Amino acid sequence: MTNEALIGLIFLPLLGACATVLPGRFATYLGILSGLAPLPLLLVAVTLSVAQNGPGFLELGGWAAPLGIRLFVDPLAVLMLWMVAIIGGLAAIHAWCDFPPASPSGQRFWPLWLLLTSAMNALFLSADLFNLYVCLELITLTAIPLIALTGSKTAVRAAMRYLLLALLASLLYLLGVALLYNATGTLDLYLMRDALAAAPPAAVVATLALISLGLLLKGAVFPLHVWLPKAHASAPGPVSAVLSALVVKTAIYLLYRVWLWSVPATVAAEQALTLLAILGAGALLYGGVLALLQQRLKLVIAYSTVAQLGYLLLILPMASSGAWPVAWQGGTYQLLSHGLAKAAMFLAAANILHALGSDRLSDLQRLDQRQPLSLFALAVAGVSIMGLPPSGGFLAKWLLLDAAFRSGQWWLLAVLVAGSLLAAAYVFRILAASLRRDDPTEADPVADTKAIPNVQTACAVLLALLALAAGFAAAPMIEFIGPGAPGAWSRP
Amino acid sequence: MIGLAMDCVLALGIVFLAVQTVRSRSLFQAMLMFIVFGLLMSLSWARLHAPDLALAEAAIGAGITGALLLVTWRRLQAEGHDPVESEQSAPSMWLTLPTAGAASLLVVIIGWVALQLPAVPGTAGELAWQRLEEVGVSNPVTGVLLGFRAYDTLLEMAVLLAAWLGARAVATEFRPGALPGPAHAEVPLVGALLSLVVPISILVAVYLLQAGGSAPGGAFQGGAVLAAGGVLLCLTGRLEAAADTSGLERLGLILGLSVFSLVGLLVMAGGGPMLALPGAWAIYLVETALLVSIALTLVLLFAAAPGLRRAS
Amino acid sequence: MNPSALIYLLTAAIVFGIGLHGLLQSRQILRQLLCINLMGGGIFLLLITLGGGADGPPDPVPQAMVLTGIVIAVSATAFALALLLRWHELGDSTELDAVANADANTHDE
Amino acid sequence: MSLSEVMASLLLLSGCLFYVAGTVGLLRFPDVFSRLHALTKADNLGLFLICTGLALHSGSLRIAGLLLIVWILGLLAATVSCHLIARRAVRSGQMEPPA
Repeated sequence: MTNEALIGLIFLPLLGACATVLPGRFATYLGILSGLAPLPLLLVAVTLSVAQNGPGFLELGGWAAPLGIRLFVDPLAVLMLWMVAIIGGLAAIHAWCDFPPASPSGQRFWPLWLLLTSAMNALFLSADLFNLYVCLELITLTAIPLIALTGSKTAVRAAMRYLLLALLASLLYLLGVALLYNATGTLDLYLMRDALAAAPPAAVVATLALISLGLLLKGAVFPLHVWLPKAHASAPGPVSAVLSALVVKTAIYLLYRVWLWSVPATVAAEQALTLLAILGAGALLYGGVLALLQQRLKLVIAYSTVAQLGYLLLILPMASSGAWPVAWQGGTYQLLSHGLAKAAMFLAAANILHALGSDRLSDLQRLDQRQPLSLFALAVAGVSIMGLPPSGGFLAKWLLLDAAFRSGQWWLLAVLVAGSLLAAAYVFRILAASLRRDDPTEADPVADTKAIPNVQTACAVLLALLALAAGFAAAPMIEFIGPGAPGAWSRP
Repeated sequence: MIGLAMDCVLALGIVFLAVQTVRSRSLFQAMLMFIVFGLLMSLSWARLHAPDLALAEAAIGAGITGALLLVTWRRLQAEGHDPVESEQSAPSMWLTLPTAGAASLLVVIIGWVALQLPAVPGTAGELAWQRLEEVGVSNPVTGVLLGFRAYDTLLEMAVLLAAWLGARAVATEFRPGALPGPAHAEVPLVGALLSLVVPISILVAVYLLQAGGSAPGGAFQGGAVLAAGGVLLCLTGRLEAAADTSGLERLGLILGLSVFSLVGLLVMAGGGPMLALPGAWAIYLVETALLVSIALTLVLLFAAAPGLRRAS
Repeated sequence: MNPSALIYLLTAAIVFGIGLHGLLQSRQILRQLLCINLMGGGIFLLLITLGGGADGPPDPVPQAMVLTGIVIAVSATAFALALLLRWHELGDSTELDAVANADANTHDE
Repeated sequence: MSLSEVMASLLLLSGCLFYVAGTVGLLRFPDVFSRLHALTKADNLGLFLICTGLALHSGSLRIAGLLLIVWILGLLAATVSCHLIARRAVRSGQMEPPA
């Protein structure tokens, strides 16, 4: 049953995309509904199976690795798949209003959206390095047209730059994969550790550096983040949400898989992980400062993504320490809570932009009267981004602090605290701008506000509440996520 | 000895053309250099015992990519793109030296790593040779593409579909001048050539498709050759841009992806593993669907129009 | 490794480097696309050279990978060209430094 | 080395010679028309010689037939494209006034 569910997660959106290309309204509605609606149901089956039987492989075509391609499902993959289903699903409902399926804009939007969903599911499940390259390219070639859909100059410019850098990143990744295949004779992520342990370490590190460079570029990790803010800020709301919450995380996810699952624990690798964490620290501080300097709401949120991605790399140097299980839980919790909160913020920002006609911070005054629920969503999601209790973000940051404390990595502690302070500063800056009332001459600020469909508001609020609720459902989730990367990094 | 000399000449030619692509002042010249680069690459695939790739590179890498580049160039010019802009001023030394340095460093690293990492025995490729019979075809590349790594090929079709969807999504409203126009339509020689070449392209596509099981060829090479015939028809005004994608075209675009997926799912429904194509007939069925989709997608991408129709 | 495989290996690395150099220093999008395709060509050549380096029959797995890669490259190029046309219609030049400068002072929406 | 192999080698060499001549013409001649003249004439003959040489070398009738098709198609493509280029050149006024 699980196997069918796994296949369904990839192939239902794929076939749904095919159906939406076909003429006729019926095919379009059928494609969208059959491509997205069953995903949570399938995930329940997968989750139960993983909880009971542990991680598992599925050999496609019946060909065992290294000959064929395998799918691999473990708690981390399940977590990511749930994020695709929930965040992608709510963003899709939000998008339904702006891109009605039968309209010309909907005709352009939905096939790409479904293919993107399918590609992300495929990426989170794939265990094959070259197959992952194909998935990455599919994500690139579906996400970028979605950015450019608005057709504004800024959007097209951002899309063009994103495209060139994403193609460069894929090529660096592919180069690394080519060299790895030569060294190990396999493309399977989970089969190459022994072969890599036997190969000359310096060459292996150089190869991994190429792969990581490509992934860091795709994941917009400081200092390779330059393409992200404009691209994420100029995309349509639901697309921004999915880009920030999911698409950039695909690269981070692959970094985890490569470094924690496939690379043998050698000294050089440990130094490499520290280097990655330093980049993460840079992202946290630099992204935070830049978020503080932005004048537009969506750009603040986009720079906040640059910063928050930093947390995900900070856990890496603890991989060989005794604090690893805690650090891993913190990292995965950060993946989840940031995804939910960031998607909520982008959807709320899209609503505000739509209602007010502008998302400049200076135009946000009296937002509590004009868009109270969107502001509520922003604030609740902001609580999670800042890491205040009782949100999911608080739990993630608390676990990270705990892990840094236990492993004695004092510099990490300092960076974590500084990052949270910066996050608090930029979130409060948004809130302060929205609550200002410095224009008493304006008679009725609510009058020039356009109405937003209730569904769109509800999507943003729901995501924000989920980010908050993640803090309450901690115990079962942490138990499910487990220690991560089994056996990859045995303690010395 | 002669072979080695030929390899040297080819390698030098490839490097020279790559340098020219980067360095030549005129963008148009750079494009031409790149197209010739593709042709020489195709020769080097043949030298490296990869005839499937030689065919694919010549048809797709040099042929279709070249046509796409040239037609885009022409569209840019038609819209008043200033030719002066296409001249690239020599970049400053401060930009050139660091990038050249970084690039050469990377070259050294690649070369060094490739020589350092030992080729290990027991690779996926060796296994593929051993178990090729189980797929039902004798061309190992087709065996890998449609057998062992069929999932890659399937997602690759999704990438091709995404490229068309993306190109359609970013295109502005339908422009009647989207095609280069029937500039040569009235030349009698062209008509005569077309009536000969288009049927031959169909013939060659079908030949490549059926040969793919045992000899170099397959859906991708065949699809590209068929697309070349379509490109010719567009160039000569036999096909013109339509304002909308017809139902048949939509079906053709998704045919490869959906037939491939459905066959895979049917196998799974019958109790087998997902995507295990049951024998050579299934491979040919899937490849035929792939060929149609590839050819149609490439022609529509070239036309940069929602659809095509016969010229009135 | 036999001498001709060595020659192509070097060619592959050099072509990749040339493409990277061109990508980084060029300011025209169309030329950057060409450079990306050059880099791709270099990687494909590397894959095949490494796979065929031994004296046995050529390794079909890298060949299949390269074939997939070629199709992906043409897909990406086609989409990039469509995006380029769109960009041009919006009244921008095909130079990328226009992007870099505009980023600093753009306020349009 | 048998007679047919010697013949094949000679044919291939002379074919290459024609290609070299055509290329030199392309590079050295002054205008579009004389370049086309050099290119199409010399290359078509060169292609013919090389195809014949290869057919002799292979000694198989099937391959000879395929090479014949290659030559004919090459001939056709060269003819038409030469015609189109020349036509375009005439239209755009590149024709030198007769001296």
